[in-house]
Amino acid sequence: MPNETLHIASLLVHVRPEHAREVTRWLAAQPESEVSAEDPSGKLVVVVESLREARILELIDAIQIRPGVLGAALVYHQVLDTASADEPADPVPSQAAAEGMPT
Amino acid sequence: MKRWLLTYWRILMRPSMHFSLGFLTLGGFIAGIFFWGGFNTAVEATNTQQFCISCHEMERNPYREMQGRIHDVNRSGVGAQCADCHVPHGWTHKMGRKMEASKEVWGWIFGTIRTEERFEDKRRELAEREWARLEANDSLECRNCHDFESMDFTQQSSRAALAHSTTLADGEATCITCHKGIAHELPDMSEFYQSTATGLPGIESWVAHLKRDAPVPGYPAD
Amino acid sequence: MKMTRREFAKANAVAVAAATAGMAIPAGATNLITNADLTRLNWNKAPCRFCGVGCSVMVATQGNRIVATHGDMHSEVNRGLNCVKGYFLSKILYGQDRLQQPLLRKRNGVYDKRGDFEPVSWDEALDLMADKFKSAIREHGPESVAMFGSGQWTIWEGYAASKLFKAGLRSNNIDPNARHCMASAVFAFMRAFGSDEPMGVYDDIEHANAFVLWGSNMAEMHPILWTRVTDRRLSYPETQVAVLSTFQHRSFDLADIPMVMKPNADVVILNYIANHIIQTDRVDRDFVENHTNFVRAVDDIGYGLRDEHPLQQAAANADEPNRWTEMSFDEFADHVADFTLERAARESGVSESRLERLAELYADPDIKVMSFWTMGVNQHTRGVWVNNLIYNLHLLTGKISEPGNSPFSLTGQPSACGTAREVGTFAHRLPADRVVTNPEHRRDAEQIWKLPEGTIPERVGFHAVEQSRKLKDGAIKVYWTQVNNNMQAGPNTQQEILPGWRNEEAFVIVSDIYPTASAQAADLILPAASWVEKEGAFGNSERRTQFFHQLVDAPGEARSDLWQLVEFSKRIDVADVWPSELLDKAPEYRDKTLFELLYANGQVDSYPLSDMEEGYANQEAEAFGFYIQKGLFEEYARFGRGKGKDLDAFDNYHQNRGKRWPVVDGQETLWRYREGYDPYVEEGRGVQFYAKPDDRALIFAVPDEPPPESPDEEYPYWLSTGRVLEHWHTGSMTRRVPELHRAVPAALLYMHPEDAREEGMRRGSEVKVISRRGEVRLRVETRGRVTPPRGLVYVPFFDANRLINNVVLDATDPISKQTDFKKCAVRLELVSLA
Amino acid sequence: MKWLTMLSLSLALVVAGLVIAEEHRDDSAPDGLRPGGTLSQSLPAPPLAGEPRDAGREVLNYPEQPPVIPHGIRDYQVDTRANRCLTCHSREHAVQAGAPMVSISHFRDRHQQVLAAVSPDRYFCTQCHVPQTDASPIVPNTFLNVDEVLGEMLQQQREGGGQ
Repeated sequence: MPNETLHIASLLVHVRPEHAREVTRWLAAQPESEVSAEDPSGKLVVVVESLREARILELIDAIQIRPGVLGAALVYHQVLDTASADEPADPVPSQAAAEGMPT
Repeated sequence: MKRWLLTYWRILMRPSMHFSLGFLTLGGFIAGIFFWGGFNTAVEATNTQQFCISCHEMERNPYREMQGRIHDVNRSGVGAQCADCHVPHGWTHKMGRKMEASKEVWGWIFGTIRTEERFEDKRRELAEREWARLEANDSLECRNCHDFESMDFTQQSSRAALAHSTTLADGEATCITCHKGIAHELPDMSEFYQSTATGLPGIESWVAHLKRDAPVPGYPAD
Repeated sequence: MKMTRREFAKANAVAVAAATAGMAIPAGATNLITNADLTRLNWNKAPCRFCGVGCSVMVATQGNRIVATHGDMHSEVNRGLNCVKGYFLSKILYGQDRLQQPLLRKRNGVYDKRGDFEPVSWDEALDLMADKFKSAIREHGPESVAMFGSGQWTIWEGYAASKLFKAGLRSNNIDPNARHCMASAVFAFMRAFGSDEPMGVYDDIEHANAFVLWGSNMAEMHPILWTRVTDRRLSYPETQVAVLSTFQHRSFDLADIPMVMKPNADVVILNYIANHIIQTDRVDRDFVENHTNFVRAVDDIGYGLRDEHPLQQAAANADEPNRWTEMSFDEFADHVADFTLERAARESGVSESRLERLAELYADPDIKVMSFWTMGVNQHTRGVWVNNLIYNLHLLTGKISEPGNSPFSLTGQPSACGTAREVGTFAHRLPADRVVTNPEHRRDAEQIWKLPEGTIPERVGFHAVEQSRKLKDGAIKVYWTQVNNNMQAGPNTQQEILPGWRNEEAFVIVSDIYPTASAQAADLILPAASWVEKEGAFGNSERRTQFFHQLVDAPGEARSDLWQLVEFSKRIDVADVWPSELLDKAPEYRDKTLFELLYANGQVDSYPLSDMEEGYANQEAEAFGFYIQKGLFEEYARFGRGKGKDLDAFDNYHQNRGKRWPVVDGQETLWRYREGYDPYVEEGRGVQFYAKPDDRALIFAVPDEPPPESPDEEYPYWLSTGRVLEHWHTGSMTRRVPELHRAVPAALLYMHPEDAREEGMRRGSEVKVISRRGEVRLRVETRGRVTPPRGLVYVPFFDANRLINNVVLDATDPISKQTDFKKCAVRLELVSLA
Repeated sequence: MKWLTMLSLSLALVVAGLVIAEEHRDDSAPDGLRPGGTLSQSLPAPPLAGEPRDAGREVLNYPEQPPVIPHGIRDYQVDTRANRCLTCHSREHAVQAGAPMVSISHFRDRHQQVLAAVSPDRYFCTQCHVPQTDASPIVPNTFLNVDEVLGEMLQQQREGGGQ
């Protein structure tokens, strides 16, 4: 069985401040997405974590049609191996140990 | 007085000399319907909100406390009236309740709850009587509107759904067990409150708290 | 901290996106916070910015911003607790629309009353102001300028302003918004005891067995004191709480004796209780004979309306309402004998049984009773009388000036006592209970201020409501308001206030931190610093003076009210505003500026910057080159020392959690007028009301008189206005805090459900509330925090978009000139059912 | 007839004066909580704000902030007779009710003594904890919590270091 990939992406969503609350709430209710930061001017940082790359694009589309949303843009995208995703990422002490592990 | 009653009784008991048996039977039947209807109308009249709050005592506390609450006004306009919750809908029980109500007439005459102070003194007793009645009849009056079978748990909050699908479903609790003081103000509950608050510490609840509030195992702590 | 790859990737994702957006990176996501120096917060004490309770809060700052606040554990007042407003103090200064530069109405580059606001420099703003003040005084005399200040001024701001007006500009037209709030209490204190402010302290709460709330909703308006009352009541079940109001509110939740009375019935109830005490022979004869006098107040005193109003014309004693004649105890007993239980019950609508229980709280010698009152009593066309009637009960029974027996007048604002009352920023007052009408008092002030005799004018200046009227009439040409929002808070806005402010002849200056309704109606807006953006001092309800340091800088060009006043004074020469006769008496001032006359006078400027506590910024001191706050405080403190109003040394207040005056030899005073507690009481006197010439307090006989306006067929409802817990006054600070705004987003019309049904309205209906003066549109609430009886509606005044004061009558107590915001007649008109 | 003309003329003048005066009451001004230039107007009242039925708990701005109430509290009785809030949030009921227990700070009295039950001075919950409607802010608030302030400082530091 081929290794599955895990997609981690962040989006920058800009909403009208008066809608920030409801959009945040809606995003929080979506599977695979979480709002990681927001500021009073209506900017939200949304992290998406999905096994399907397409899901990220679907989510961007879905966000863009929410009321009050001015824009949603993909900022960051990283592909991880699901099998090793939950291993420690600590660069110094644990990296060495991880190197000897089969991937 | 006694003699008058006795005479009257004799007249009543004397066989009729002018009317046929048929007439009497039929007449009695018709009169029965007539009086029966009148009686029922009268009983129904005592079931109206207007009748209930025509007494100052009922208007002052129970009715005013009820005003604006969820059983009085709500989204779809299904407001409950006094009798909806406090008088059984079936005939037998209704009559039973009405007989009991004669005691309330007594209370009214003697002013048991005429002043606000007296009402407050009685509030606990009055509330407990209703709670006991609803516990005993499995919250019959609640269930006239709130049918267990019609509850959509998915539309309820998770806490409500949990309680309704377990303790209510298996009959361990009935509506009034939890839903006290929803239409009228609660009486002094400090006894309930104190007995649990200052009694023995509930070790189980502490332990459960610790478990619940502890960070999820394996999740990196800050 | 160990992270998994997944978490690491997510943290990266957040950091990159946040950086892209120019947003602050949440610490949890970046985990970069390892530097202990950075994460250590800087904690300092400060009194709360809101009500008169005077809770102490701890303020955390970091990077020149407030990042957290919580209740101060070391404060006697609140012991670590705050109310919801106090807990959100951190956010009140951070509304996005903070004013950051002066704004002036201009057209074609010059000031124009009809122009649009444009940013200007401080120099341009202050120069123009100075021109306006000078030309007004030159052409129309010192009475043509006026200032409306605040019980939210710091002590030195109020002092600097009062001195600027009364000594510098020689105008007594300076009044604080405390006139709307505490004036009735002040006059009653002076009438009964000869000295302002309570004899008791908050510690009385922990000693009392009974609490009586006369027109006070402490649960919402003095929440932390309410926690102390609640603590006492629930911990000692024999304690009783009586609550009297014209509508049911949250304080009723703790009431053992709840009473909803008809408006204006308090005079009858209070007289009945006095009668009850006498009839049941529970007068403390010893106390009454040794420490009191009985007097009869003049009656038929009018309603503080404009002179030409028929009600004023009809009143026999409208001109001199603050007079009385002596009477005997027996005459007093005869006077109150008319006020029977039956009459009190009939006229108030409260049951006889409850009134009798209430009366017993005072009459029973074994019950220690504490009376609380605020706006229900003070904002009353007979407010002074009602204050006096409450003192009557405590004096008749000797239940006063000892732990637990305490008539306690609560204040509304953080420094209504400290600034408005003690400093004397009222139009008739000078510091430490002095008045401008008394030649000796004026001379005291002139001596301390190093002024020639005759500098301070004798005539009482225009009080708050009169200032609005005089603006409208064109008599006031220049008007400066600081730390208040009278366009929203003053009565009869559309008929009496707005026309005056927009009067072509007037130049109106508003100093504030946000564009309030008042700022919107001004001609010049000055951006102010607030709370811990400056060094300050407040005095609370129990005579406690508390200091705070400047902890953060004000944004942009915003400057404190003190800086504004003093900087303004540099732009006016003494010769510009003083007549030559006065200058002749003090030729040394001929070439001086008001700054040199008032502030750089060898006293205020005698403390160098090195006196300041290290580690704190102080914008004003640095700007003027001397420790101005200390200089102002020490000069001001001279007024009270040795007069029963002694304050501690300046520096001590920065270290302690406040002290209650009189502070003699470093010791605060808990119970005034009582031997063993108050150092001013002579040995062997027991009790001594030493501020009165014969050491005796006055017990007042007053009649019952009707209110100026009552509901009739055309206007069938009583209207009462007030506050809610979550918002402070006009909401300019609290409504910019998201949590407080979401809790109570708009003012509502609280009414009885049966009244709503009869009017064809229901909860949520939009209605017009209309009086003879104006209208306002509101939504109906029939099950809110306030439950009015039938025939009365309640509307809070915090909502700038629903100016309920459009409707309110500008009648005042004729003695105190305090507005009655609690009763006028209105009708309701349905706009839409839902 | 002449007096009538005079009267109507002066009346017209008065009316005109009033109209001008009315206009001047609404001179332009910056927007605040109230839109600028509207002081003489009676603004329409927005509908009552709705109570969110099942809102999620909100992150605190700082640890000492009392949490807001994330649910409606209609008809909740809190008086000397009963405290509705404690039927779920008290120590002994919280777990079963799935509600957060009242904070441990509430078990201390004025003198910092630990009590067996909630301290009486904390009895009236809504003095500190307030429910939240769905109303949108009128004016945004730029308060930054400590993490945000630190993040900003760090960023400035880094930018400063890079130059």
